[in-house]
Amino acid sequence: MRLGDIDKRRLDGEEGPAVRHAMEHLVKMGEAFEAEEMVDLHSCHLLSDYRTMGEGGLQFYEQLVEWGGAMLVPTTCDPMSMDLKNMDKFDWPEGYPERQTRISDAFRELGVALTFSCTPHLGHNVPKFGENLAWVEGNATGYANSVLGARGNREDSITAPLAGIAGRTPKFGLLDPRNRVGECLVEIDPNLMERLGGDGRRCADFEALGMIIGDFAYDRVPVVVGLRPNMETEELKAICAACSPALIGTLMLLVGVSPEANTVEEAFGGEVPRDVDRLWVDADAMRRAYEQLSNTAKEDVDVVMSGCPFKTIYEIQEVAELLGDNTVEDGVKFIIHTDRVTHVLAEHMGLTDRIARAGALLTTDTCEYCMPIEHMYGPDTVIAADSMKMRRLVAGEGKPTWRYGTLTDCVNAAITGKFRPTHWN
Amino acid sequence: MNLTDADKRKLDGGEGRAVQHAMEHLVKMGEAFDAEEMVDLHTVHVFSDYRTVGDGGVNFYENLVNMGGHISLPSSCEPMSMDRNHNDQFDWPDGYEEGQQKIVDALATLGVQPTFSCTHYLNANVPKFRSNMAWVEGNATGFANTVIGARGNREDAVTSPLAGIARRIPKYGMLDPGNRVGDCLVQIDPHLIERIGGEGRRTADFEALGAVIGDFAYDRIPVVTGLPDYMQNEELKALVTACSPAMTTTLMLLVGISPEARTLEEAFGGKVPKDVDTIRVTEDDLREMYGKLEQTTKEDVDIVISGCPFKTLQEVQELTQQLGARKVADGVQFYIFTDRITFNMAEDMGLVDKIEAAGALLTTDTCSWCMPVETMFGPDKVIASDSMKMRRLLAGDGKPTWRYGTLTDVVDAAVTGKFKPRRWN
Amino acid sequence: MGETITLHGRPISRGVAEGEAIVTDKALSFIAAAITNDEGIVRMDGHPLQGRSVMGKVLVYDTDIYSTGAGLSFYTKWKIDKSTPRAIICREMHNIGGGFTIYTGVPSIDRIREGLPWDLIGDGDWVRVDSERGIVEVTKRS
Amino acid sequence: MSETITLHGHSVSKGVGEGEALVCDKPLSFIAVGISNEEGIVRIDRHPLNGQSIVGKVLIYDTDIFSTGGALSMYTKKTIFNTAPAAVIWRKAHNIGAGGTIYAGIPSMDRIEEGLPWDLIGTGDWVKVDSEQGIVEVTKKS
Repeated sequence: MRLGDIDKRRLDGEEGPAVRHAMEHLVKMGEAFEAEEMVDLHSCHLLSDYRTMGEGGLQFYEQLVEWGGAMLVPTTCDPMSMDLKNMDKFDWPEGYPERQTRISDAFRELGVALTFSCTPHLGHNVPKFGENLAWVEGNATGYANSVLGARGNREDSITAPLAGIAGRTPKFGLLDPRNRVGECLVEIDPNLMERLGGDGRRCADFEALGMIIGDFAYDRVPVVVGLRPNMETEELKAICAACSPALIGTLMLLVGVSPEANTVEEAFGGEVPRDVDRLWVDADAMRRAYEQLSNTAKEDVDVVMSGCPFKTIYEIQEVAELLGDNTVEDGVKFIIHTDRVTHVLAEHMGLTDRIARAGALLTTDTCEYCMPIEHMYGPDTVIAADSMKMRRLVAGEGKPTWRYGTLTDCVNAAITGKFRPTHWN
Repeated sequence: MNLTDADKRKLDGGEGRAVQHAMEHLVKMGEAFDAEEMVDLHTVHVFSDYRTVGDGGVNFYENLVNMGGHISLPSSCEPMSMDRNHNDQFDWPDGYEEGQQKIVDALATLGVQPTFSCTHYLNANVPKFRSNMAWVEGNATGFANTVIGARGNREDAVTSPLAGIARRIPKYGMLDPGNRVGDCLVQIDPHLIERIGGEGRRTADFEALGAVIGDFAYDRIPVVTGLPDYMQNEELKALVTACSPAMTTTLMLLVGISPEARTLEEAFGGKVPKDVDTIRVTEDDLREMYGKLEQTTKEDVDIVISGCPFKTLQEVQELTQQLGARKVADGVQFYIFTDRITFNMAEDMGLVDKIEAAGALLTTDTCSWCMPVETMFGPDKVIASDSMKMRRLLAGDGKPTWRYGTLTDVVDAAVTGKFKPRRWN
Repeated sequence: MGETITLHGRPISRGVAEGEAIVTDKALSFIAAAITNDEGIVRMDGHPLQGRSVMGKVLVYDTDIYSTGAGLSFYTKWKIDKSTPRAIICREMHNIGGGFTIYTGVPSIDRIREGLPWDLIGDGDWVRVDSERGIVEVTKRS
Repeated sequence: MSETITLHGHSVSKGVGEGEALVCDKPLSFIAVGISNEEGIVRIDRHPLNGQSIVGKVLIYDTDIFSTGGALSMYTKKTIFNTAPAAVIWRKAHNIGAGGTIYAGIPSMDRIEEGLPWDLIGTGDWVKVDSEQGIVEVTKKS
């Protein structure tokens, strides 16, 4: 890998031990992935939750602070394992809040904006076309690449902060424009497209669609045709949620939506390869996806959750409208996740109160994924959710079982205690 | 203008009086600007401040509420004439708070997200490539068109909410892709680029550069070459601030940055016209612009203002670093403007405390532009600011006089009470 | 003593380590929610390795899926709980796996020239990964 | 009796209005900070119309500059303070001025066929704008 003078200076320790440490790692990464050079970094997004990083992660960040590390680019952070506004509503294991607080303290020292959000692309750290990212968080990186035309891999939680401290990152994967071309083709049946989404169904439908696309494409860049032009932000957020639980890459070339995919030809970098691997997505595929996402047939639910990725203000309005004057059934917990910024707006709009009056809880800064779910809910718990991502990531031995349905289905389950899916049956 | 069946239904009152009222206005607008059709609208940003819209504006919004109007699209609103966190720090004229409250209430009923921000495109209502917008606010519309590739005119304060209610807008100006091509050429001298911007100088330099470009382009679309490959949000925000105090259009085609100007040729829609009107911008032009923005040579300042457009979190950080451990001089007021979202993050990061300890004020939801500066500050006051926009919009008979300098200069002025510009001298 | 074969691949994280193979042809994630930090046990819904520990093994899998948080989860496994595999072989290394193996110094290798790694290496084989030289020596379980 | 000329242009906001002309060749803004709502007096730094009243005038200027809030400021001038102009003529309409005049019902026109409006109309001329028909009648000040 060719290093610039600035890279060499940083590698030689002229900008301090934190920068040198970071550069040493980045050079090894670049060599492993055959990068030819480093590029300037423009934006960073880091992992925050203690549940995932554990004691090692905490020590990692504190070490960077000790070495005098500071983020050289605008930096935000993912949700954490705590909701400061609702600490009493959850049963955190001993030592959790203290350690999570130490992570926040380290972030302040490093100059990380304390956003605790998995949707930085919608509000706190919006990337631009052509910008170089070192971001954790699949849905965010997916959206940034696919919808905004920014450039970044789903960076791991070690490399992302180190790149931010060095201000540089090796150019490989999606940071290299040459790799931003389609490798397979997904065609959406127009009849399916007409039926997809709408109020109360948007999130579940488009997350399921994202999963179908992601499972097919897996480690390839899919070119997707048949979507509407001018898809809503919430629809695209839901599709891009597939980047991590299904698609391991982070770029979907959505023809008519992605700035780099004005036409299907442009998406393939010239001509559509004649023997390109194709997938046709119709209503049957959608039905199967919904089925696949339930791992129990039990009707009685204990927990209902929505907001993975975090809910936008419009989705919170949608929840409030679906709840109407109903109240959540005794013994059922209905948890809606969003970030502190959206929570501030929701409060000003009276939505937080409306949700609380119904007996549901709008949390900030955290989600089920960041919580020790085995400890909190245990394996007998049945969770209903409209999130494909949460369902895929947080299911497994010793964990709760899941039912998958639309927001309408989930809200009804919260009100009645019974999950009775009404969509794609 | 060709109206669809859906348009006609709206115009005939099939969706209620408010939608009909809105459509009637939009049809007249479309006819006046020779639009051939209406297009779907995707995002709205409306006016809020009582100082500008007055009681006519109150009547206008309340009338929309009475007609049952609702904006069911992603939306946001401009800063207002009030800072609920610090109302005691300002001397509002009689009736202001009441008038403003009526607008706040009406906007809430209309379903507008209470952002009270002129930089909502960075944190609350982020448009996408090709989104159709009905936005007021020049810097925002400029950024959205120029940097994101969304489509919208700087819509007037009447048409914007009406379009939001109708969810349609006549396709004219920047909403028509056929008009999004360059009309004139701006070449930035490489020596200037080497010297421009940097810590403490970013806003003033790039706002001044924007004014040079905007004064030249005026009602044409400038194609700008010679900018760095990558520009920070703060630099771009400052540059496009020219859309309103200098340029009457809202699109700058920044070659290598705008998604629609990947090359010089693309920016001109194919080929650079042989006789295209061209300017070359050098250090001398920037020096001259700094001079033009000064209205007085008085050194003693009464008020120091920064944050037009609203400060980002990074800029609030920059400002606290510039202040360091220093204190604002007795008798000098130092106002820093931002929105409630950024304020909340700044609070979490401990920046608000630092600013207050220095004797400066970080406000939310409002700015000097939304205040009656004649009554609040009076004509013998001297204001130092790093905002070209504020300086151009708020100078004139019976108003305070202005000095223009970098953030470093204005922070020093706040601390010493003396404005001693050091930039481009 | 079983038969020994030598494979060749692309070094990602450089070093030498050996151990018993645990093999899958599926993607895997090292996040705490998917592989426990304290014992290194796989808890991914429907995964062929579910319930098994990767601790001290040479782990063969397709590539990294799920959260990028795996980077720091793996670091905690390595630094605090000592529950990581001794070495990793992927069909194609994801940058997530690249990041955590490089940072911790756990040897890793991908793109085995001779074929798909799960066709060449079986559960229980003794595997020595030498990613300094890009070589994998497999002693088949007898 | 002084000379009368007839000009032709493009209608923006339809209606008929007349008054004394107030003319400049520069852009202008109707926002309250630029032209006070209560008095209709121009207060824009270095503007040729600075200090002049627009109330009841036929206002001729290049196009709208500054804030989009100008439209609601114009509406307030018209409906609350009666400080709006009788009609507006631009070289080229900006949608800000158009939206304001259309909604407030102030006749407005642009694109005068015979030439630039400030070359054809002088301050103090009596001007009748009939934007129903796209006609402007100018009676020159004697």
